[in-house]
Amino acid sequence: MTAAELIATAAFKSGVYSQAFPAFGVERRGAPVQAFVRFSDEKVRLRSQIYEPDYIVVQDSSLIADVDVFSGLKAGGIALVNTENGNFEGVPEGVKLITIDATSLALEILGLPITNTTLMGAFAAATGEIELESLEEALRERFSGSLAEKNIAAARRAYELVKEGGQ
Amino acid sequence: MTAAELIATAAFKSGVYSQAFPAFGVERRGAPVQAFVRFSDEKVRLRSQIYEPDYIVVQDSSLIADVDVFSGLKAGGIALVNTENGNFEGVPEGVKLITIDATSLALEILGLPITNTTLMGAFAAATGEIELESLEEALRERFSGSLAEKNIAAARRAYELVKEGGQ
Amino acid sequence: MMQIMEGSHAVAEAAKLCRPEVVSAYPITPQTHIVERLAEMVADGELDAEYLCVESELSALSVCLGSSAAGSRVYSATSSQGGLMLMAEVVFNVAGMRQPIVMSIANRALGAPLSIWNDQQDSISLRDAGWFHLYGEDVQEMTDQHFIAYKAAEQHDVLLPGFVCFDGFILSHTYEPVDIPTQEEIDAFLPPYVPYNKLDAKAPISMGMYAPPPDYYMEFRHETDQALQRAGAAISAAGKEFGEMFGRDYSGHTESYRMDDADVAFVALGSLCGTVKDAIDEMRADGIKAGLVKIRTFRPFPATEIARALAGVPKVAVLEKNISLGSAMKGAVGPEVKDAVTGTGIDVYSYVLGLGGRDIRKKDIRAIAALAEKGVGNTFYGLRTEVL
Amino acid sequence: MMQIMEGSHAVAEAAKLCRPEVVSAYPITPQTHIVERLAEMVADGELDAEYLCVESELSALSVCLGSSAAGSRVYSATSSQGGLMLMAEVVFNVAGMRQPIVMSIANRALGAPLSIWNDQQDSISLRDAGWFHLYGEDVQEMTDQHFIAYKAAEQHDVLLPGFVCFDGFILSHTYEPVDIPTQEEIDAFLPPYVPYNKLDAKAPISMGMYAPPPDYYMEFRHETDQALQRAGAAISAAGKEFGEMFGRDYSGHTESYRMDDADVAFVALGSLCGTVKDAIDEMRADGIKAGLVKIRTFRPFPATEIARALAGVPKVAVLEKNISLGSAMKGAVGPEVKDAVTGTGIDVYSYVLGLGGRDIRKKDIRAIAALAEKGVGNTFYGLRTEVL
Amino acid sequence: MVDKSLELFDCGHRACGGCGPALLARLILKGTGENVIVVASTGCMEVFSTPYPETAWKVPWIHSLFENAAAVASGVEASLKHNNRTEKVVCICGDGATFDIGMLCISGAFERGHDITYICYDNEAYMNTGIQRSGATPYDASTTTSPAGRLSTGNSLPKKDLPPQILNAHGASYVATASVAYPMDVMKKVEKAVNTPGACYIQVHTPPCSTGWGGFDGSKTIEIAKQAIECGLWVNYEMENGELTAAKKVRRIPVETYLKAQKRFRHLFKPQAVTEEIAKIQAIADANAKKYGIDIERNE
Amino acid sequence: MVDKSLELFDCGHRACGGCGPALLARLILKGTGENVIVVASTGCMEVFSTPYPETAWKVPWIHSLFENAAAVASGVEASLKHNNRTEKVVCICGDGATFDIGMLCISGAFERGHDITYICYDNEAYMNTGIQRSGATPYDASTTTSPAGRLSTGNSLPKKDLPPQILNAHGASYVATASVAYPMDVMKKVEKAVNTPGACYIQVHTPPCSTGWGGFDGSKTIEIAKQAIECGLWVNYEMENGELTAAKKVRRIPVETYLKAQKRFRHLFKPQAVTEEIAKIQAIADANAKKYGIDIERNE
Amino acid sequence: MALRIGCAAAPGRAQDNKTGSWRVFMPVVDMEKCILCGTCVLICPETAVSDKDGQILFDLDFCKGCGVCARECRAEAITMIQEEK
Amino acid sequence: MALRIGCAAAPGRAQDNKTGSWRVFMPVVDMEKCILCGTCVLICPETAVSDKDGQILFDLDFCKGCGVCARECRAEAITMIQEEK
Ligand SMILES: Cc1ncc(C[n+]2csc(CCOP(=O)(O)OP(=O)(O)O)c2C)c(N)n1
Ligand SMILES: Cc1ncc(C[n+]2csc(CCOP(=O)(O)OP(=O)(O)O)c2C)c(N)n1
Ligand code: SF4
Ligand code: SF4
Ligand code: SF4
Ligand code: SF4
Ligand code: SF4
Ligand code: SF4
Ligand SMILES: [Mg+2]
Ligand SMILES: [Mg+2]
Repeated sequence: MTAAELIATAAFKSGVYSQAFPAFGVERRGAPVQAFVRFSDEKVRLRSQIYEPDYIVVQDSSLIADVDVFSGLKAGGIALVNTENGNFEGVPEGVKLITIDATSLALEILGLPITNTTLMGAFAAATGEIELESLEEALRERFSGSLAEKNIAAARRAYELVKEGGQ
Repeated sequence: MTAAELIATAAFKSGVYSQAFPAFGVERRGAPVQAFVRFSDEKVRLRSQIYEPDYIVVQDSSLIADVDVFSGLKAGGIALVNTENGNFEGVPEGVKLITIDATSLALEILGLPITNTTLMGAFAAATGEIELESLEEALRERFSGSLAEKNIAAARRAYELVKEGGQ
Repeated sequence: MMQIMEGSHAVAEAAKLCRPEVVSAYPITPQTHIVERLAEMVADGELDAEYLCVESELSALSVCLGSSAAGSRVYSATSSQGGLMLMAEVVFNVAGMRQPIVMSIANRALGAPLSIWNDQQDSISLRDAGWFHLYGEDVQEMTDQHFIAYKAAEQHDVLLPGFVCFDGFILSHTYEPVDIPTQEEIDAFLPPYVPYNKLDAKAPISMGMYAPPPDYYMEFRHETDQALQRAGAAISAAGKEFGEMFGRDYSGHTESYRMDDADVAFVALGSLCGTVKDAIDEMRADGIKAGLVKIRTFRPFPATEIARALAGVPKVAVLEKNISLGSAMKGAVGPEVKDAVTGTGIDVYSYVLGLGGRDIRKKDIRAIAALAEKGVGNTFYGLRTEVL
Repeated sequence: MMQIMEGSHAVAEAAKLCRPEVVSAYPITPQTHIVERLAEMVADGELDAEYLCVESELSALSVCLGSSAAGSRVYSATSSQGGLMLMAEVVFNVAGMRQPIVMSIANRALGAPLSIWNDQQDSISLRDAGWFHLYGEDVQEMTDQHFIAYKAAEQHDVLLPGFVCFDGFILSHTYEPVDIPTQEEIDAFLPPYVPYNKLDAKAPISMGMYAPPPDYYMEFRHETDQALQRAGAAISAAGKEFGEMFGRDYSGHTESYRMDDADVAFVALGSLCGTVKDAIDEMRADGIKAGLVKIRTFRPFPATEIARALAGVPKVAVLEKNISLGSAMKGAVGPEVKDAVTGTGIDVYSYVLGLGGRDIRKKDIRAIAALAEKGVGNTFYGLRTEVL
Repeated sequence: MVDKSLELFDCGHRACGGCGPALLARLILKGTGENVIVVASTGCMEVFSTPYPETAWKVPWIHSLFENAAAVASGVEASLKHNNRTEKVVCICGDGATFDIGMLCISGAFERGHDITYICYDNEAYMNTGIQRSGATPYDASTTTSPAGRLSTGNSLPKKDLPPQILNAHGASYVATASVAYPMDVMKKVEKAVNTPGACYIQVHTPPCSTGWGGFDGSKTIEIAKQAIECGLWVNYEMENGELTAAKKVRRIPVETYLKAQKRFRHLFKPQAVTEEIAKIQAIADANAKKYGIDIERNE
Repeated sequence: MVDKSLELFDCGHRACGGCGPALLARLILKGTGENVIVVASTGCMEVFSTPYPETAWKVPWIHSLFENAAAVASGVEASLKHNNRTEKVVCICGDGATFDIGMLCISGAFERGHDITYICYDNEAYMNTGIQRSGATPYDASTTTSPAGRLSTGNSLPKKDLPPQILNAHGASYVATASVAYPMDVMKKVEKAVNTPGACYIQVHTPPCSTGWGGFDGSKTIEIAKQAIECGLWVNYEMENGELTAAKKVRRIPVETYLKAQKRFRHLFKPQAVTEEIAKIQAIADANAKKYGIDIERNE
Repeated sequence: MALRIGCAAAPGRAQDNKTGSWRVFMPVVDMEKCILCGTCVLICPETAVSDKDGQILFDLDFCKGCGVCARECRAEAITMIQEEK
Repeated sequence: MALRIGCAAAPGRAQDNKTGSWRVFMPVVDMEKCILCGTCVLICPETAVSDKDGQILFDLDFCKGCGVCARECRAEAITMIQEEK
């Protein structure tokens, strides 16, 4: 389950209409990929890609060197970046940068460097767009047993970290 | 080379435009088949089947019992029938019936019961539409050596028989 | 129940609910998630069907033909050149043999060059073949169309196969909310398949005979065309009944959006319609009176309905995710729309856009409206001139 | 030299005179006599070509693609469902790969039901695929079109494959006079093939790459469409040059017959035109002012030429040996003709006739003129109502 | 045992007089009995037996295309299986449909292991379309697409060794060859195949397509078929799960006798005998004899 | 001998890290040298190496469709032959393209006996489209179209025995198997094949499609490939004109070691070991060992 | 007659096509010689031979006159004769 | 840039795609241990290893960090390390 699907599901659980889709590429494992989410109180009809997002989430900060990940981000938007250290160039003006070391967190709690759930916890906190409960519900639906609990713990920890002031 | 092609070739050799085509069936060997020829001083453009022929040639008279071979034959038209005996029902009024025992003739001259060339000789004589020379030329082009000569002999003999008064 | 899921999975759920006895398909992007999900369902015993994982599309549809002829309801899914074009001969054959097979098409471009991305060239290129064609705008619609397709196809005055088409990736790989009916509901809507003719040793018949010389062929083609016209009515009736049961009405072969006083109308098929609707709202807000006629049933072509919907609109822009190479209008839908409005003085233009996954944005739709106003059309829209 | 021969043999002679290096085809009625004759020529050393007798049509055209990509001029011939439809995927592919292959099509119906007889459903159904389509009226014309096809296809601003279509049996199996040029003449008309791109270890390139995400695909399709438009000009130029050398001019994509003051015009393709011309002469003799616009080049569609030819004619009857099942006009050509005369007030009707070998007579043509006069059209003509 | 007197293939069909495939159709249905569904490919048999509305088949029969009978049969079988129906599924297809264009669907069906019997009627060319070469056409036979000529002695490739190796490799349960020369053997093998679970294959020599082979009249259908066996160019054998279990033994005659009777080999004898080519064909028969051990030893 | 240092497959391609087929592409071109024309089928290798305009191929390369590479290659070869050109023609196709959908064109090309070398890179599933089952997928492997589940232990069919039986039956001159585990052997066999007249076939195990097999990372590409050979589930051998001429001998390890490393077999071990299924797989390895005589005897 | 959907038909009509008209030679049996072995009944491609009450009968509506029965009769009991129609 | 007819291209552009950016771990060689056997050069799927003047060099523009070289080096001369980009 990609992060985008996770956000969409959590949003859906919060009673919001949502749409998630990847930027359909042929990339092989290892190459950078992109996905989009829209949510709205009304049914989402638009099908084009997203050029001016309100939020961006960067799962691998090393990409920032190669790709202009912040491009199009609206003024007042939020960029959530998974990174160990917190300085990047090219963050547009008026954009709020929130960083979190999701990899370490995931390794610590899940034992794997899989950052989807951690980042989604952070996303919930940073944007207020999805509720932590909905995210937990989505995770519980998706994973079973202890795996669900671990993922929820990771998401919750990230949520708290960001709420506490991020970084 | 079917009889129809033979007539068309001979007509072509006589300087007349001609068109020959089979009634395209899926019949296997043994089943009755049908072919058409048109000739004209001008280019033949019409492509429909022939419903009202000027002449008909019946290669196997036993068909006459099963199929209405004379259907559509114009008044004043000629029906040339390969047969041993000469009485048929259903020959429309005003039609000239010419019979010839082409099978025996072919057996005699070619040694095979293949009646195409024989009948064409008869056709030339009966209708005057193609010249014997053109027919011979067509045969010479198609067959080589003694086979050509035999076929020519068969055609010529039939031609003479019909000229002499038929039957 | 409302759920959020990937388009492909919703289609797989729909297929399952229709209780096919035999499923046969061959993987091709972007259809793969559908057949993978069905394989899982069979492996887990959720779906009691024979699942035939075949060696090619040629076999996939041929297997379906055999099972259908033997009396089973069958399901298949494919896409694109490899998929639909490799089975093209079978596609024509199935229609002539009047087997009510339903096949999902995750629409994709045709090569060369190879492109796995979306346009609608694949199903459009088989518009002569005798299948009915339904196009869905969103995951909900394309899901529901499967139920309607089986219901219409299996009517004894129809007995024809149908495509349920939806844009590859854009819908097949999108995750969005969808209401999936329950098995009980679908059982109530779609009764078991009752074959009209079937292979059965107890009542032997010969199927797929040849039409000897010129005696019958033309009449059989005529009869197929008539049945396809009747499919139109059957789709409409099934769509209406569906609406009554589930609250989502599909009785129309087209859907009109803000057409009331439109000065310019778009005609489009599939997922693009959503973007067009949003663009129309924007344009309307800016005082441009635009509207949309969405084609849901493309075969049989709903000419009368389209003519009615477009009546009085001066300019019509047909948005085409296909090209009939070397034709004058370029798009394949344009000439048929034009024919539908013959003699009305309406100007109809085709715009070829979104081929091979080229993204289409609201601003593109607005730009096309402007072109139509100016009388510029029958052209590609959105070329990257820098690479030409 | 004027000779009398079967249409298929004339085509084989034409193919031979074009000096293909590789010939690959698979037998299918009514194309067989062509390939059989070519096999004989190779067996007898009359034609110095690699003759590949393959296991299916899928391979036949794929072999041609490979040889063409390696730099050879190639030839193929096919027909119908089995033939053309089984290779449909390759047909699209070859156009996108821009290989100037010439393939003869002995036009035949598509099944089910199986019919080996003539109509034009096969090539018409692939009208989107990017090949140019030439249709011959008689053995002479279809023979000559092969020379023109190679010449046009191989122009470096074209580089597209082409069909040379002629009615199966009606032309392929008819024996009639035809002027076959000499080898010297054809060598003078058609220079050796100079590939633009080829597989060559001395200058390696990659052919048939895929068009990554949505960056290039649409532009390649556009470029193919442009090249197909240019093919129109190349066909016309080659037809003109041919006329200068051989006295038979084919510069027009259409041919008008007694159109001058016509009240009703027929539009038709292929052998039917001969019958129509005779019918027109009869009608004219009876005071009915009828005329014919024969379409020789169907792709690219010569819309402007058609519009010019039909200008001022009140009623147009498009005679269609095909059906786009479920479409409103029924015939596939009708909507394009209608589009060509947009805004002129000309009434255009399609008549589906002659499917699966149904014979068409002069009286049928006259009857259709009468229907067109009455405004009755977009219908089948000539059904045997007694079997319906 | 099925009722051998059942006539399930009707007269009135349009095959040439003396057609081997027509006779085979009768024999097959005697072997299967009436609880069968036949799947046909496009070809002579399909055409001569089913011009609408005159079908000669008194059992359920379906034809779709030239190349896909094995897949259609797979679908039929899947449907029957799902519904616990008992009909046997039998494909009857020409050699062209089998050796050439049908290979894809056959390979798939045999790999999947459907419970079907696939019978190839082998008249050694595409008869329906006018005697073109197939993968089953024997070496040096002249056909319209492998004509003998100045640079050619006819078909340059040997008859493809389809059944034993290829279909066994795909896991066929039962593979057999038969010939219309031995009608009871045909019936027996068909009966065995339809009663063997899994995908089975029988290839039946129906040579006496006198039209396609030429040089003899339809009355010699069976005679010529026998000669093919007697000279060793055709071997009747059975294989079960890949192992050879039976092969008909013969006292072999030279291949010339067989070849000479047929027009498709005439160029090997006229204007003069092409001895090296005839020797090559003899070598094929010799190799067959060795491979299948069909020679009756002198003291047998 | 060709220059082994030539690099004819460029870097910058988009394969997963540690991709076996990517490595194979390099090795093949080292075996052929630059006087070659490559014909590809649709699949992972085609996609990762040729996104327009960035081709990784420094030799002539052509791709048409998924199913027709053997026919395209036949055409290329015919053209070369006609013009006395010297390039070698090599198909490089996936196992799906080879075992399944390409069977028709392959059968035709091998029957016609073109002078081509057909190399199948066998990663044992359709990787390009997301790991669906092919005819080369081993028994019990879980793929997206043969998933393990409540009623299923994965792929229910054995890996199809394509090369030895089927292609030899078609008259292949040279048939060999190889593995990226032994790069020099691959190069040697490729070189031999392209220099052998007639149609040749090499099937190369490129297992370590870590994406498709799962459970290990890309660094183990070669290690896993070696295990396949060591346990006897993959045998490296050569056949010339239908006769086995060489097979790599091993001291066999149990199949478990190999299976356990891979996610696609995980269901055989979790939640608990499905011993009878593992035993069946062991039996396949044992049968291979016997058939090809690969076991090193104790005293060897 | 309504067309059957999908170009399908039930058996029964094949016999409308009386293939006896194709015949040139006609089989006649000499029951003196006949040993009633049944071969001719089994091998006639037209199902035109039957064995009824110890008599070999030819169905001349369908017999195409191919001569297979005559040639394969080991008792040489069948002769093909030129037929006067 | 004009599109090449038929979606064809000459070699040379593949290297535009710097796959080094995919890398997470980076190979480093210990030339003390290296026996210059050439294995790593032969088996790198990215052609990213070369042997120049007795030195093993990694082309970090293309090395995807897959670790095959490290695992297959029988001298254990190559280590994959976490890279700071
Ligand atoms: C006719 C056709 N059917 C399906 C596809 C989709 N498709 C493309 S590649 C592929 C699988 C390739 O598998 P394989 O040959 O094993 O190569 P791999 O991807 O494993 O390298 C499929 C199913 C296609 N391109 N064409
Ligand atoms: C795809 C396709 N290609 C070609 C044909 C034309 N065709 C029909 S039957 C036939 C030959 C049949 O040969 P075989 O299977 O040996 O049967 P036979 O006619 O000899 O009985 C051919 C080439 C077709 N129907 N479909
Ligand atoms: S051509 Fe041969 S197979 Fe066809 S009907 Fe005649 S004898 Fe039978
Ligand atoms: S999926 Fe497998 S074959 Fe494809 S690039 Fe990745 S490792 Fe290579
Ligand atoms: S084959 Fe001869 S002996 Fe036998 S039943 Fe017939 S006629 Fe009598
Ligand atoms: S002659 Fe032929 S058709 Fe007539 S009965 Fe004898 S075998 Fe039958
Ligand atoms: S594999 Fe190891 S030992 Fe061999 S050259 Fe490379 S680094 Fe040196
Ligand atoms: S880590 Fe992988 S890509 Fe990098 S040099 Fe080693 S083998 Fe090559
Ligand atoms: Mg045959
Ligand atoms: Mg693979």
